[in-house]
Amino acid sequence: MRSIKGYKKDFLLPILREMLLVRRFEEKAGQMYGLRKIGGFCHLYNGQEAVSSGTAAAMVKGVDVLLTGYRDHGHALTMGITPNEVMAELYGKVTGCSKGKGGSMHLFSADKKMWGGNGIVGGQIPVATGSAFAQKYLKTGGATLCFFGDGAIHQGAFHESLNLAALWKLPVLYLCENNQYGMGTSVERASSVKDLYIKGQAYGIPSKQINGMDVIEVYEEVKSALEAIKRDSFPQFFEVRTYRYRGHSMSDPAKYRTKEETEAYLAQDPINILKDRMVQEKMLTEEEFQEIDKEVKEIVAQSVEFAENSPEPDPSEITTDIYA
Amino acid sequence: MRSIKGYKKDFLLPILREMLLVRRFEEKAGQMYGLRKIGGFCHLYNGQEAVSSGTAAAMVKGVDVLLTGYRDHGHALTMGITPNEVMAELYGKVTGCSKGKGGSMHLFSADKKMWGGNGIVGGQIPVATGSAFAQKYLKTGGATLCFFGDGAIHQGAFHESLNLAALWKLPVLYLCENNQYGMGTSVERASSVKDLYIKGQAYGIPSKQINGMDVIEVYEEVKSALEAIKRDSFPQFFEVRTYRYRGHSMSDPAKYRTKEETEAYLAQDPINILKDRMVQEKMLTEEEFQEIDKEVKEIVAQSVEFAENSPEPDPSEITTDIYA
Amino acid sequence: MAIITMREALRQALDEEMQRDPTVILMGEEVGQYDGAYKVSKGLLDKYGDQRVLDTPITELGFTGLAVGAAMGGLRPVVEWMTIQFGLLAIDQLINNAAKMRYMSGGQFKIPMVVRGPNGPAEYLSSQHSQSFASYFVHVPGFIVLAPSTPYDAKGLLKTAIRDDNCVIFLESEMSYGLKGEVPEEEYLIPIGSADVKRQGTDVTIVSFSKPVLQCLAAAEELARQGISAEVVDLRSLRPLDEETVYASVRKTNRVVVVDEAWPNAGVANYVTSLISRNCFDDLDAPVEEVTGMDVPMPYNHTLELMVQPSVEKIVAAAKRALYID
Amino acid sequence: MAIITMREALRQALDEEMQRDPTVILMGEEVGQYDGAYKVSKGLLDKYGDQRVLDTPITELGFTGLAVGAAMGGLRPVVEWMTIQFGLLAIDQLINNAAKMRYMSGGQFKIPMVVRGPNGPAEYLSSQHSQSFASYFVHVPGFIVLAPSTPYDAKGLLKTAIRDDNCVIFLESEMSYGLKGEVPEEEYLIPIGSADVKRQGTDVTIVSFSKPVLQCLAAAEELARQGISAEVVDLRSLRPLDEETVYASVRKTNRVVVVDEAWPNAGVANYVTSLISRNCFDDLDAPVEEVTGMDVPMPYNHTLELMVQPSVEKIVAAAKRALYID
Ligand SMILES: Cc1ncc(C[n+]2csc(CCOP(=O)(O)OP(=O)(O)O)c2C)c(N)n1
Ligand SMILES: Cc1ncc(C[n+]2csc(CCOP(=O)(O)OP(=O)(O)O)c2C)c(N)n1
Ligand SMILES: [Mg+2]
Ligand SMILES: [Mg+2]
Repeated sequence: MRSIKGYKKDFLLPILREMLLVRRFEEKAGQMYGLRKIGGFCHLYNGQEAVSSGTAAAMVKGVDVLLTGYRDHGHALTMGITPNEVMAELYGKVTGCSKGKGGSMHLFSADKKMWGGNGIVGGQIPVATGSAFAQKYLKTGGATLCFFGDGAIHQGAFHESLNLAALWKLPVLYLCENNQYGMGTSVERASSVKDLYIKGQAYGIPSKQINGMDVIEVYEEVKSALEAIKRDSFPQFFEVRTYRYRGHSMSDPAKYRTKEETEAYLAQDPINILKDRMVQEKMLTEEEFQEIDKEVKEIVAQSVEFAENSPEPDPSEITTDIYA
Repeated sequence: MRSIKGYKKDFLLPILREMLLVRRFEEKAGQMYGLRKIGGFCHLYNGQEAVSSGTAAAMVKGVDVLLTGYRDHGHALTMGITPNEVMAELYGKVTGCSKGKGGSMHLFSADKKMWGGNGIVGGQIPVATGSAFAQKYLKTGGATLCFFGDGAIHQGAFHESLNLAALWKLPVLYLCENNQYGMGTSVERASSVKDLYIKGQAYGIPSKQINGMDVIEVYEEVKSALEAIKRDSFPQFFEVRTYRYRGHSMSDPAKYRTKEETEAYLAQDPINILKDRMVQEKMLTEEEFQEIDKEVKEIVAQSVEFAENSPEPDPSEITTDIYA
Repeated sequence: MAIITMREALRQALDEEMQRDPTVILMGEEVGQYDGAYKVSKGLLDKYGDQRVLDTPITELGFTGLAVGAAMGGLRPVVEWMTIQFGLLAIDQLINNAAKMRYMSGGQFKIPMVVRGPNGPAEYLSSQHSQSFASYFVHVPGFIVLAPSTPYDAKGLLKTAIRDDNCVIFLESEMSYGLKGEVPEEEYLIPIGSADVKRQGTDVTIVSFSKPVLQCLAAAEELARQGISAEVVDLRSLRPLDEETVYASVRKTNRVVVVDEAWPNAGVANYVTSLISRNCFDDLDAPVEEVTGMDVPMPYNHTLELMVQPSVEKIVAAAKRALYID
Repeated sequence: MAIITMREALRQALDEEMQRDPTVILMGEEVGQYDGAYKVSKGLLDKYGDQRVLDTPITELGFTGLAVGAAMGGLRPVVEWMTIQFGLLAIDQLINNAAKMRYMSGGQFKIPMVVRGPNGPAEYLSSQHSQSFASYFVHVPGFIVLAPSTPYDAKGLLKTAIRDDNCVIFLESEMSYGLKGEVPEEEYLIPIGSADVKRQGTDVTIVSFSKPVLQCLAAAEELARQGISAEVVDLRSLRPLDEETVYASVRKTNRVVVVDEAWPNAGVANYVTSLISRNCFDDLDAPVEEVTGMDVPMPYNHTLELMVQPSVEKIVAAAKRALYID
């Protein structure tokens, strides 16, 4: 665990609050799914909050671009899409961030440089590589962050993209969120090697494994990687070790793993870790935390209300947004 | 260069002769192409003969399976398809090894376990992996040899296959014939790493680089690899360094490389190397070699005659061989 | 006869064929420990072990190509694509290897394999997960393409497909896995290339395949209530297609509606319309009507996504247009 | 007007648009140092440098997806697939990302890119290299699909395609790169979605696109010699398709032949036949005739491969069948 000593409360508290917001948002989304207010595939992010919040804190907002897979609620929120817009999108309402056309797997904001949300495992990896290409070509000064799962790393798209990114020296950070499972398949059953970060070496790309349960480690590593990536215009690759508390999607009871395993991860919950250390360092009291939690729960409750009260898209929306 | 000391003339002479046959065959094919007897894409193997002959000598005939790309004349001949059948196939005659339906890029013999000839760069890699799967499942005792070029290694098919082969412990030897160019693109312009063999490490697959101009090295390395692969039922990966003397296909003047580079490789010609050493070791005289060359040229000339005199496929062939 | 679900019918077909022939294997994402994303392969890993029921990494191109090689090598792989749309990543291996290896080799190889999985729209999944690609496979010589609508057809056809020596594309439907129907206890096979008249009628022919057949039958009910007798032809096999059964119906009714949940342009509906228009020119008393998915990506919003798809109402209206009613 | 080849017309279009707009880039296998496998991009690397003309590794999925991202990021990539058939490896990136990103994001992105390369049969290449996949792109909403037959059309359409804000699939033909035709010196653009009547006639309409249009024109010549006046409609744009121009011709001639070098089932020919049969039902005096590639993989033997494809003779015969002659 990285020390938080060098950091001010001003910096840490918003991160803690944001992780809590993501957690409460996902809990609520799961609840609304149970009530059949939301349908289809819904992949919750519980447990992985340190990854999106640590990353977001290290990015230059409005400049750096982010792409991920279908497990995108956390990233959408930390990239600055409001809980109202995300919840409305899950409801399929026209006030959603994708006008109700994309849904859970396709949360977009061009302004905030959140490029989705992709439902094809590994499909975002070449696209992210192209984003970095455009950033370099247009000299935007930005870099692209490309997230994908431990299951996605075996797709040809990963291999083809990393070779291109290294060959053309593109400013892109690939991050494999290794939450140990791709649906019901553990990493050992899908991968011929245990440590996924070594795959970057086959392309001459600097690669490392980081602890995705520690938001400070994620923040520090992503920050310094982004600096190097922009300075040298060369890609890097991170394997980020994390865990999802819930099943793969709402229909998955996650019978393929043991209670002990899940509990071991719950014991290193990213929110608790940061909270405990802030309390220890006297930056936070239990009461303050409860206050924040209340606040955050209120925001989430309001997002449900917003979604419920928002209109459905007009039927004319069916035929718009196909061609520019 | 490996020593030939431990080998008998009986063993070496057929290899020398075979390499010469492939060379003369390709020269003749090129000539007939120039005379418009053969059309389409025609990818000659000149310069790479040690790879196919060294490999073929190490294989168990009728048991081990071989697949390669479209540059397949050399492999077809060393796998035992007769020059007549190969030449007739290039002519599109019904006496060809694929009945005139496959042509230069698709030379097949189910009996000889030559599974082609594939025109999609990298397309044979998953198929070869499946061949190895069947060999293991059916306990044939065989292994599969999968050849592809330095250009093909970047395709997703390579990456996905190696992970599967290692994960499922399949008896397959992947061989990248690194002839330095994929069409007009040199390895450095297509690959972010110089040494291609390191790519095997990303899958935990034993990998090495070998000299493809030395038929003895190819033979010894493939032989011991095949033994290990069959014994342990686990894949291996070779980067075989070689060179093609001719352009990519008949229409390519190969302007992208220097005369000096080509000459440096010609100076280590695989046929000359073996011949010179056999002469040195008093296993061969210049006259004997000339005699063999004459013989081989005669065989090749006959294959042209055979092809010329063979009938075209009947129009009814258009609709056969689609469904079993 | 037992009443079972489509899911169970498919499972029985797999089970019986794996039992019968030890060279039949099943591979795909989550087919083993997880029992299949849609539970079609439930219990098969336990019964046949992990050499015959193989959970694959998420590498559609790789494992589909692997199956082609395994088929050439003497096995009968059944490949499950979690959905047919993910198979777009693997389509090169099927088109360029599975469908052509026999031809290019002058008949030296056969490729006895089945690729199966759900095709077409499900619910609330937006644009990447709700697409129907039947036409991509129907287009290519070398494939056999089957698309059953009932548990009975599904079981009989899947068993035939597994025994067939060619590459069979077997299109299922996510929304139909729970569909129930009668399936006999005793073994039966349904031949490839035979359409089935699911309902007899005299006034108008409704041709379809896969899930929309159910809507066609419901539409026929509604039409009957309005005094119109509709015949429903379930193609079941799209390649080869049973032209004779279709034409016989058209010759009887002289009016046709073709229903396909895919996009309208260059899809299977156009194929069927083209066949009928060219081969039953003198029999048609009205233009063929097509009811297809709209020419748009699938929206996530559920109201919109239903509007995009064929419906009983749309089929009824099309039938009436074909009859020049209203 | 200058007489130039198709290859040169395409090169000029690329050159002019790269000159005009610095965000236009060209990428693909061998497009740079090698001047393109078919020399379409000759000299462009020298002129625009290796940041704008990029030789890619042989990774169709990777660089096509990369182009999608670059287009989202503000560039206008032109991707060359060495042939459209190699693009099967990349089709997921086009279908699931390029064609849908705008819709799934509620209109937040545009994807201004062009994917171009030769489609359809060449010579002596056997089954994997001689296929026509136009229907795969025509099927999918989100794409624009263009397929010119002359240097004039090729240049004007490619320039329009590069300026368009959508993903345009631009189908060329290996056998036509050397084809010569008139092309004006001054700049011109051809709008998307407009068919061109390449020859006026009154007795029968022949509809086609891409390379076979030349065979249709030769067939029209032959028919003229036999006293039959054929009108040749070159679709040029397959998505959107200029239905009005087609229907106007059909209303005039009442007889139609559709020509497409692709396989017959679920191809573009079926699409056109279906449109005409449904929308010109009362105008047709005979069934629509289709002349397509045979329903077989392409054989290598040259005599056979020619027999498999549309020919002037086959088109003439079809036109006469449509006229009930013989
Ligand atoms: C190409 C493709 N194949 C299969 C699927 C079905 N699928 C959706 S998510 C998933 C598992 C992915 O696991 P991982 O990459 O580890 O991401 P995680 O869900 O753990 O975040 C699968 C197989 C898909 N969406 N796309
Ligand atoms: C998927 C695909 N993309 C592109 C091509 C066109 N092509 C044929 S051979 C070739 C170069 C391959 O080079 P390499 O793998 O090094 O093999 P070599 O020709 O050197 O033996 C290319 C680009 C193809 N046949 N298939
Ligand atoms: Mg995972
Ligand atoms: Mg090479």
